[in-house]
This record gives sequence, C-alpha cells and structure tokens, in this order.
Amino acid sequence: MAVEVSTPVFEGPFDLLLHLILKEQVDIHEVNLATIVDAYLQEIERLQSLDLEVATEFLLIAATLVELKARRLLPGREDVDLDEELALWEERDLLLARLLECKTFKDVGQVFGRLADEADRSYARACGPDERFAELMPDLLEGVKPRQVHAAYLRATTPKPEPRLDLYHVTLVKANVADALAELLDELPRVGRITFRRLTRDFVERLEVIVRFLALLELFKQGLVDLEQGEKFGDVQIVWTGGDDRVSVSALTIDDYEG
Amino acid sequence: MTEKTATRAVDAEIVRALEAILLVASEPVPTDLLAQILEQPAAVVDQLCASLASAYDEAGHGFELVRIAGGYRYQSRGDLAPYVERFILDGQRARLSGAALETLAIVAYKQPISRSQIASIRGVDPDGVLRTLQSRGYIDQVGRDPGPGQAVMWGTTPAFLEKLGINSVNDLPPIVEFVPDAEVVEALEQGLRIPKAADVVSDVTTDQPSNAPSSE
Amino acid sequence: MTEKTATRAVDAEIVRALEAILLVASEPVPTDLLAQILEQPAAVVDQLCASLASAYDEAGHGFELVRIAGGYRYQSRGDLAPYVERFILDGQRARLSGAALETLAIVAYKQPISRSQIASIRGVDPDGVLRTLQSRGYIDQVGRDPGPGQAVMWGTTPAFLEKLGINSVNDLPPIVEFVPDAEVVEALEQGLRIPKAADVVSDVTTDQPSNAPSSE
Repeated sequence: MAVEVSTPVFEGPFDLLLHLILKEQVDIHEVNLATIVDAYLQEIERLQSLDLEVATEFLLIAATLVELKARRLLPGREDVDLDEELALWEERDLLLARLLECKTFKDVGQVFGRLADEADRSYARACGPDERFAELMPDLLEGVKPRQVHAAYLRATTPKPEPRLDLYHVTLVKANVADALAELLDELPRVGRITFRRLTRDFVERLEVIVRFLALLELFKQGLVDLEQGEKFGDVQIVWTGGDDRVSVSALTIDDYEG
Repeated sequence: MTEKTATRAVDAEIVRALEAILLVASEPVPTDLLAQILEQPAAVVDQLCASLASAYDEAGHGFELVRIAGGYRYQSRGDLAPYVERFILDGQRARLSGAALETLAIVAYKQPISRSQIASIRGVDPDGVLRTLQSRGYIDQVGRDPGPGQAVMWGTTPAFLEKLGINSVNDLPPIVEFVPDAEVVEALEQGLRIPKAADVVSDVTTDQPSNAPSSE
Repeated sequence: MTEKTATRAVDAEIVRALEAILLVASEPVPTDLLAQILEQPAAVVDQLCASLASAYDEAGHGFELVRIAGGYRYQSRGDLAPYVERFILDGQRARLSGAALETLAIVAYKQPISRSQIASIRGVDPDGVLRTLQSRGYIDQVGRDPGPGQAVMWGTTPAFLEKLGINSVNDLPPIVEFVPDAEVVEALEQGLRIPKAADVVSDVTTDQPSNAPSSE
C-alpha cells in the first residue's frame, strides 16, 4: 500500500491554511494576515519530508500569502499600479475559491463517513441459491484448462507495476527556491549589479518572480547581496557583495525549500 | 375497486416470488431483472418492494429490504450489528480515513475526474489515496480524457454505493448544500484580506524582516 | 407464568438477532453456535426457531426457515422454484470473471488458505468472489486455522478437479520461481509512456462504471 503524504497534523496546504484562518483566529475582524503568513511559513519549515509536488503546492500558497503580506510593507498607497492591484485580487480570489472548494469536500467527506458507518452496521445476505438449484447453475469453468488456472495464478501473484499516472497534460509551475538560488549565485557575481525588474523580465509565471524574490531575500539574509530602492515603487537595485569566490547552493542551508 | 382486488390476488404470488428471488441473490438485484422474471412493469416491482420493505419494518423483523446500488437486497438491521459481528468472525469493517473520504467525495460529485483535478482541489498528491480506494473497489478508471495527455478518468463503482448504503449517486444531497456558510466565507475573506492604506502603518511596525522565510 | 412473560420480553430482541444471523449466514448455522452467540440454552434456540418457522408459514412468506444438516437456514419455498430457476438462468453471469479465476487459482495452488491470506495476495477483499466460488461448488471450507482467530481455511473441491479434467491439484502446471513475464517488464519500463491509440479505445469501451465489479 502506498504511503500517503501527510504531515503530523495537516494533510496539505489547504488543510493548514483553513485551520489557520478558521480556527486560530479568534476575532475574524481582527485577522492579521501577517500572523497567518508567519504561522504558515513556520509550518512549512517544520515539514521535513514533503514530496516535491506537495512542497510546490505549499510554496505556491506561501508565495501568494507573502505577496499579500508584502503589500502591507510597501510604503504609500497613492500611486498603486492598477494592473498589479487587480492581479493580486485575482490571485487572492483564486486562493479563496480553492479554499472554499476544499472546505466543501472536507464537509462532504464527513457526511460520507457517517453514511458509511451507518451502512457498515448492516450485513448483506449474499448466500446464493441452495443445493436444490445446483444443476441449474451454469458451469463457469467450462472450457477452462489447467494451463489457464496456472496463468491466472501467475497474474495474481505478479507484482503489478505501480500505476504511474500521466502528468504531461498538467502544466504545473515547478518553481523552486533552491533552483532560483543556484541561478542567482551563478548570475549575480558576474553582473555585480542589476535591477529586480531586469532580473525577472523573462519570467511569464508570477510564481517564478515570487520565488526569485524569496531566493533574493535568502541571499540578503546571508549577507551576499545588498538591496536598495531609491524611490517608492522604483526599481530594486541588487548589488552582489559576496566577493569573487564562487558560492555553492549547498553552502547555504536551504534544505527546507527542497522537495 | 374490483380491479384492485384482482391485482391484490396476483400480487400475493408475485410478492412471494419476489421474496424467494431476493433470498437466493448474492448481490443487489436490479429492478429490471426482477421485472423481467416476474413479468411485471418495473414501476410495479418498485412499488411492491417498497411496500414489502415497510411491512418488514412494521413487523419488526431482524432483517430489512433495502434499495442499494441500483438493486434490492436483504440485509441485517443495523441495531443488531453486535450479534451479527459475533457470528461473522471477520466482521470488522475497515473504516476509511479522512483523506480517503474527502477524495471519495470529490470523485463522487465530479466524476469522471482526473488525478490532477483531484490534486488541485485537495492541494495534495492523491496517488496513494486513489490506489487505496481502487484496491477496495470503491473507484475505478472509467476512461480517459479525450484531450491531450489522455489522463485517466476516475469514477465511483457500485461497491461505493453499497459502502455508503445508497442506491445511486443521484441520491447524494446536492453539492450546494455543502458550500460553506456565510460565516466561514467571511472568515476566509477576512483571513486573506488585502489591506487598505490604513492598515499599512500598523503592520509595518509589527512585521520585521526577520519574519521573512528562513531556512534555519 | 410470570417467568414466561419475562422470557417473552427478552425473546423479542433474541428473535430479531436470530433472524439477522440466519439472514447473513451462507450455510446452515448449528444450534450450538446460535446458542452461544445469543447466550441462550440450545433448547430455547430450537424452540425460538420452531416458532419463527411456523410464523413465516402462517404469514405466507416466499421463504422458509428449515432445520437442515444440524443447523438452521433460510431458503426459498419449494413452490416458488420456477421463479428462482428463472432468476438463476437469467440473472447469473455465465463466465467466471478474471478476478474470480485468479482467486480460484490462488486457492488451488496455496490450499489450505485463509481469506486474509488471499486478500494479501490479491490486494482486495475476496469475500464476494469466495462466496461465488463456493456457491458453484469449486471451493469449500476445509477446516480452521489452528492459530489464534481460527480463520476459516479454503480449498478446492473434487468437482473443481473434475471440471478441469485432472486427478489432483498436483496435476496443475507447477509454479516455478517468479519471473516477471515480458509484458510486465515492458509495463514497468514504460511506466510513464502515453498509451497507444489502441489501448485508449479499448480502455474506454471496457471500463464503463456500470461494469465495475460490485463485490470483488
């Protein structure tokens, strides 16, 4: 039987987020997004053995949360970029919709559990016709040869190949902070100084930009880059301060981000 | 009235035949098959089964006649489970985990549905749960997505209906009944609120950069 | 007299339990076993069964409770045999399913074998299939595991050997050390390939939900 991916407490990112929002917060009108983000990130760090897909899902939600939170850190709100504002709302609505759907089926699952428990108390009659009707029963073994019984035994005892499910039709965004870090560690020492906008201009997916930003924060924390922003909503200047020696990703302890 | 009396006379024999057939069946017998054997319209069969079931209820028998998974069957009454379980040594039924029930719920309401669609609703990799549910016979592959990638599509089986004690997935309550109520929606909205300018100041003071995700 | 009235009150529950147990039993249930489960003297059980049997007779049900082979069982009434026969001829599947044949093969090669050992080989609950195979007379209970739990052990019958035209299970082709056949090796290697067009078509046509086995 396959090992189900689960964390000690939460089974997935939605589970966790639902819990944080619906149960942790006492007064819903005083909900502090920052608290949720921090608790969420903390929980992610605690999770040691997530598989890649789940980790990506966690990360994706974390990225959205971080972006929402980042909004609060931004100085001034007068000249908000309408497109960005709209995109953020879309992002948030999407997350909200997914949370609601997840919650819906969680509730249905509970109802199913009750139905199954109730149904389990009754046992079906499955006796079949008695010996008086034996003659009528069609001979199901007609034409079956010993060789076929042998083949059936082999079929039954042969380990089945794990049913691999096709993934190619899914365009999952596999953004990963570790990979982003590796690229930054390769690029930044060479260019020395670059704006965030230029650094991310080739990215189509929003998540890739966010992950790149998280990687940059990591480097900032490690003292390898300086970040400057000359004016509100101006370009963020990134300056490599890590010297000329090559820094490898493994030298940075970033295990928690890896799948 | 005379017509009805005549029907009654026929009914007596038909009802006895119905009981005899259901007694020797080893799985739920579909209405159509009963109708064919008894040479009665399906509607009449359904009606006879319904009145037979309520006659058993009234008489207080230890068994009942139920409509399940598209057919009729005899089963022991739920309240007598302690006795029956003493009789059936392997009687313990395996309970389904929360994850399995939630996945089953998604498959039941959204079938046919692909693995990745389930994953996007639950936010977790459903492969393990899907294998468990398939090996228990509650779901099965019901085809492939005609689109690119031709993903395997999943659906529920008659065994699922039997497990839940229902006749058809159409008997499940409409999904709208489960949509979270306004309070929950509001809580979630508040939780994911995009702050207005007024909020910004207070947040800045509480959120130090040290809250940024770290790996330590 | 007062004693008898007190007994009556207990009886109602006991009689219902009796009905429930007999209903789910797939072979005659010995008086002693009923006495043990119901915590009643054997004489009381016999008495309850007798009055239950005559109550069914009076009510004119299509089934009856009979004492047979040292135990009690429900069976269809003799006069309704034509209906039951029609049901057997019309309603039974005429072929052994792949799952049933595999289970039969496991019993043939591994006998005596318990239900749970079969389950662990096949990965699914074999109860339904075992019942089918037993009702066809291909397998039977050949004893109980002497270990704790005393699981029922299954084996093949002389009828099974006869149908296959062999004298003994030793005449079945021998099982050599497991070597995956070419098909399996290929499947393992191709785990991630897109199925060919031919596979897709056959999958869609054979895997309809309505065909999904209900009790395998």
